[in-house]
Amino acid sequence: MSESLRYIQAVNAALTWALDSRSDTVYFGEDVALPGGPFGATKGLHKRFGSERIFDTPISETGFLGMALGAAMTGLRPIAEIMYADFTFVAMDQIVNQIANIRYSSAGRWKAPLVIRMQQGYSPGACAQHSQSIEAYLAHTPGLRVALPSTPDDAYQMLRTAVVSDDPVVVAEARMLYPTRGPVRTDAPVEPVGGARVVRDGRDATVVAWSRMVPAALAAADELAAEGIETEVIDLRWLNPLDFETVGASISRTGRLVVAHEANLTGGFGAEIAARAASECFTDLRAPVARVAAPDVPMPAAPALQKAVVPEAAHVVEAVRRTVNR
Amino acid sequence: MSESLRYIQAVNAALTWALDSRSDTVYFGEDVALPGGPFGATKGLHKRFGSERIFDTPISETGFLGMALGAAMTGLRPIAEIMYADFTFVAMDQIVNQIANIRYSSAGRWKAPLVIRMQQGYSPGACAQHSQSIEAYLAHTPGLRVALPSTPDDAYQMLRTAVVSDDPVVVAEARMLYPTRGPVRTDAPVEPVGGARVVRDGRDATVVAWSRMVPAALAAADELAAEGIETEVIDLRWLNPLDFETVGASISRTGRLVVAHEANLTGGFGAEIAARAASECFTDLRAPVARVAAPDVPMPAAPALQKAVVPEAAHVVEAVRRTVNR
Amino acid sequence: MGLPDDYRAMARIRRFEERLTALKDAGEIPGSIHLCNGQEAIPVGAARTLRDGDYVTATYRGHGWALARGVDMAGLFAEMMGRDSAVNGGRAASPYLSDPGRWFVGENSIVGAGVPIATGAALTAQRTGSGAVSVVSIGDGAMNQGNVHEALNMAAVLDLPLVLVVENNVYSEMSRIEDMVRVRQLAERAAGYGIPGRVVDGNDPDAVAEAVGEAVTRAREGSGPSIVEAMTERLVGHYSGDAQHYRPAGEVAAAREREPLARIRAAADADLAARLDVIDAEVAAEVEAAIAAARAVPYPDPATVKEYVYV
Amino acid sequence: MGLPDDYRAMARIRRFEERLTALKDAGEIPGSIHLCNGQEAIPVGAARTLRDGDYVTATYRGHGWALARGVDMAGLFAEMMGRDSAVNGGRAASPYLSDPGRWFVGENSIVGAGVPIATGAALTAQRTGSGAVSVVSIGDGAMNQGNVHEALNMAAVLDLPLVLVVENNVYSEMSRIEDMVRVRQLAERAAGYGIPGRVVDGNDPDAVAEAVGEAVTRAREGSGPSIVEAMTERLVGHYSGDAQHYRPAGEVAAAREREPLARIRAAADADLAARLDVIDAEVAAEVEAAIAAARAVPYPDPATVKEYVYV
Ligand SMILES: Cc1ncc(C[n+]2csc(CCOP(=O)(O)OP(=O)(O)O)c2C)c(N)n1
Ligand SMILES: Cc1ncc(C[n+]2csc(CCOP(=O)(O)OP(=O)(O)O)c2C)c(N)n1
Ligand SMILES: [Mg+2]
Ligand SMILES: [Mg+2]
Repeated sequence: MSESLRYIQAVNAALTWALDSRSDTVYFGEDVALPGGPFGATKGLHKRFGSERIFDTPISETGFLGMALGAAMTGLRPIAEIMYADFTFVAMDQIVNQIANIRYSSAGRWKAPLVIRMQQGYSPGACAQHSQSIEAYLAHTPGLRVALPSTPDDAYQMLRTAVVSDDPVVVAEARMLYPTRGPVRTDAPVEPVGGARVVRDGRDATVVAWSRMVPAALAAADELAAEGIETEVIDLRWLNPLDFETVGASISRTGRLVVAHEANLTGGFGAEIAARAASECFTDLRAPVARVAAPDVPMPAAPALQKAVVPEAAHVVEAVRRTVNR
Repeated sequence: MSESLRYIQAVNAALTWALDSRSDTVYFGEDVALPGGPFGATKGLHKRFGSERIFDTPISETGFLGMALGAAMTGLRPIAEIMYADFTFVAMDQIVNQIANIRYSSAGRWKAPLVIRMQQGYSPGACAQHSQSIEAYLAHTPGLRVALPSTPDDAYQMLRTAVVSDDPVVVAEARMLYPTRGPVRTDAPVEPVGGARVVRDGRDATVVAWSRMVPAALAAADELAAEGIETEVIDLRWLNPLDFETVGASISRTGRLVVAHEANLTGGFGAEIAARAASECFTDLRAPVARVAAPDVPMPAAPALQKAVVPEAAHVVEAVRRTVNR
Repeated sequence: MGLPDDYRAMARIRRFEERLTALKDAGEIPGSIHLCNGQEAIPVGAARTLRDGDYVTATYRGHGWALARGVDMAGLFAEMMGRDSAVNGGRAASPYLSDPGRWFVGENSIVGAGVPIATGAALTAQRTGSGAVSVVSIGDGAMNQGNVHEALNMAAVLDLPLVLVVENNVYSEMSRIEDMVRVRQLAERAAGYGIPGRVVDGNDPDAVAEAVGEAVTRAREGSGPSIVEAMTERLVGHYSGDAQHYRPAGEVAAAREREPLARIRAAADADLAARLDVIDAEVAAEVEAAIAAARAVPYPDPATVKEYVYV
Repeated sequence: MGLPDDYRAMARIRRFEERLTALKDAGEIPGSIHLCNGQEAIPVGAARTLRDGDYVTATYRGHGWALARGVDMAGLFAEMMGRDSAVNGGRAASPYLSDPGRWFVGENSIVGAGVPIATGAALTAQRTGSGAVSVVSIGDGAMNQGNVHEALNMAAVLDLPLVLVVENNVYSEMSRIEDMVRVRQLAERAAGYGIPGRVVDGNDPDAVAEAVGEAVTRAREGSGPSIVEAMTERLVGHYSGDAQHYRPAGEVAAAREREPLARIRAAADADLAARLDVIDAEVAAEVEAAIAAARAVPYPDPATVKEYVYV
């Protein structure tokens, strides 16, 4: 069965599924219960599941991520919501030093089956403190799984996968994609963690993208096709576990790699993809690896300035052209 | 004039210089005043400069890094000490969302001339929460300068540069190098921010390293020289500003790149160096780029296990050999 | 300062934000805005006790503080319009404004994060002996962030000249204070830091000025920080576009009877009412002129986008 | 439980740590160790009030809590020796131990970070109706970390079965409490969260058991969290190797008169003293046997180093 849902509705459906099918799940965060979440992700859940299962917390991200960890260690399966990815930084210790460590440091005697839901990315007029794409900070931290769904269906499937996973998973959604609509396979079996997806075939160049840059890359591929360049587009989906096999296989066909993300360039996760390619696909590469990313500036609020830094389809087009013409 | 000092003594000398020559500097952190710092970095400073200039804070890293920012914005030049780099994560918001942003988001109307001093890396028997190398988290954040001195002289020069800089600088020292001794040019003029350094010439391969991996790379180069492989070793010194020119020039001579750091591999700053090489030095590269780094595991405490993850000279030797034999 | 001055100061903020809302609805303001409608007596009362050189730090709900401290109104409009304003060149917009020229350390979009920063401004005042104080405003919900706790304790132990004004509007976004804390008043936390805490009517600029004034005097004398909790109500949503379905029926209507401007109006005799009418008209004219001036400011040049990251 | 049992429980911890220090000096313990010498009455008194299934969370100074809650002594020695112990396989060592088999949520090497985690264990107890409580111990200095503040307020508002034990040894590493806070007692902060707070003699296991017991009962009944501040003194340095030059002359010597074991010894008549001698001998034998068992545990296999990162 497939329903046509908006991205944010798919999130809501996955959370409904989680609370409905697993009695050990609890959901908490700011304004998530009665108010239904600032973007409506938890609309109706409090009414349906009650305060035992979904409740509001004080504005205490360190407190409630730590609470998620302790609850996960002792038998619950918490889903904690960070309203904007930017706020992760007030609670980074609980993610990096606590949640990511406990299984390893206890030699597997504890586990931390919890989900941290957040959304990220710029939006017009939003300031630097509400605009970041923080996946690189997360993906550098061993012990975490990191999911970045780019479609309504993945918003549904990957969140369910996260809920079922016995490892801690951060699901970083794309706020700008919340209104996008698409088919969602609401009765599909829960998928295992991981797996990149080739979302468009092409022989001339490989574009690896995630989150908001996936639709941008697809739009770019359309434009490039019109001028005879066939672009293979890979939705990386999970930064951890990293499915570099799918990327490498594509590069072995195309010989050319462009990586696209919204986060700023230096130290972005695009560097990791490029580095692996430079190591594992060296003999296949026929042109320099290109990266499409925001330049290394905090996000300005004025749209006139944002336009000058936010990566879009046009930047992908330009990068692929440059790469193919080498 | 050059004095023979241990790394930690060079830090002490630089701080003495700062408090002595600049009346706007203040120094604070945990156990830094009367106790002289857990590693002796601030020994004697309280006696000499008094509580007006150097004082202890409560165990409140978010509080005192924010205090450093507010003080820097309003006219002081604070140096704040984070005892172990791992503790940065409890205060990450003040670094990423506050300190790094303020100059840009105010269109240059404020500046934040402050220094965050910390030390990092594993040591035998230390647990995962006292062992991290966190430079990749910092270097991905636009607005920060990031310094990683590898010698007593650089511990002195780079810290002085940081103090004089009008931008916020994180100086991440290498705890394991604190006992190493070397000549320190105590009367050298203060250097500008930035600049990698070729610390050994070689025509066969370029090794880019920083912090504790610089002496490891030099030891590796000695070993490799004995088998006829001439390794060029670059001490990157500053991750921001990033002097890729020096790296690129070396690759154009050697055609081969190995990057070495102690931090774990995935998303480490080595990826950024490799990615730049794959983009800017593509035609010069004659072999796959190799990275030497810890595998993606939290640091175990037992030395028997640490030995299996901590990168050392032998790993650099092996990587260079592999790269040269392609 | 007397009543007409307070009225004018509050009316400027109210009018500014009403017009801002209209501009937002008309598409002239790209980003999110958070209004202090109903809370104007707090920045206005507090500002009365401050001098040039005293620092103020606020939250995203900080337009009132910016205006009360003399930040240029046209510049604020231009900044929020995404123009190349003299305030922050379009880089900050509504929730992250600042102005060193008016010692406005600025707003902050991270809940509570301004308090440690304000502590730093207080450190500068203390170490340079400038005699300045550092006033920082946060919401009731922010009292549960670790950063506020750390900064308050540190300011206390260092005797820093800091005044924390808690604007208690009983909501954190869409959640009621009863779901956030188990204390009746947040000022009760002051005792845990060994500093004074007071609760005042935040809709009365005189009451605010008296309490903040006391704290400011204390701070200036080197006796350390204080907490002033100012009780107030939001007349509007948390942000532009907030439908406020979570607020009980009648709550906002009742608040409209108690809000600071309505109160003055209700108590005014004919004579005063006439003077207030004049002020309203003057304020309206000032605000329209500011909007016109703001509209004349160009949009920032995209070529400058990478400027100001580093010195 | 009576006095001899308490004595034995405390003597076990003391002896464990004394031998640990010797092993450290002899090079058998690779990492840093933080001893609770002098503070043993706190875990021992508290543990008396707990049942199987109750959670305990501690700090790096948590050997006493681990032992008082029944974590295997030989396993602890082996873990700290960097061996493949059944406790944490050599991955945690002294400052980050844990044992799910004994509901020991574990130590933490980040100051204060255990309190939010303990809150989560309390959430599990509450939501599953298990009747368990979650006890968490921190130091006096940790009370100034934001994480503790956030967790306490959250536990209060959610009525979680949490008991925070503050082991106030008047030092944060090498800094005195007077330089850290402006309050006389940290338990005064409880009022700011709307929860009870008490101060007790932390060198008296009965006093600790009484106060913690009251808090535990309250928590079990669903009445929410409490703070118990236990006053104590460190007999040794912050960590192995700390020369303690920052402590005034005579302080440690005076503390040695007041410490829990010395106190019992001082008050003992000849009969009791003889029984205590027997206990000491038994404890010594137990500890030596544990060391011998620990030494028989192999070092972890480097080939397993990448195991346990993910399920
Ligand atoms: C660290 C952090 N967490 C969450 C948010 C989202 N947020 C913005 S305002 C707000 C409510 C703040 O409430 P309060 O402190 O009472 O201030 P008010 O908005 O009522 O003025 C929240 C949760 C944020 N900006 N920063
Ligand atoms: C976030 C953080 N900051 C600093 C440290 C370093 N540190 C370890 S123990 C300690 C002192 C803690 O004092 P207290 O809470 O009183 O506990 P005690 O050691 O006295 O038991 C400090 C500052 C740390 N581990 N974590
Ligand atoms: Mg509020
Ligand atoms: Mg202590």
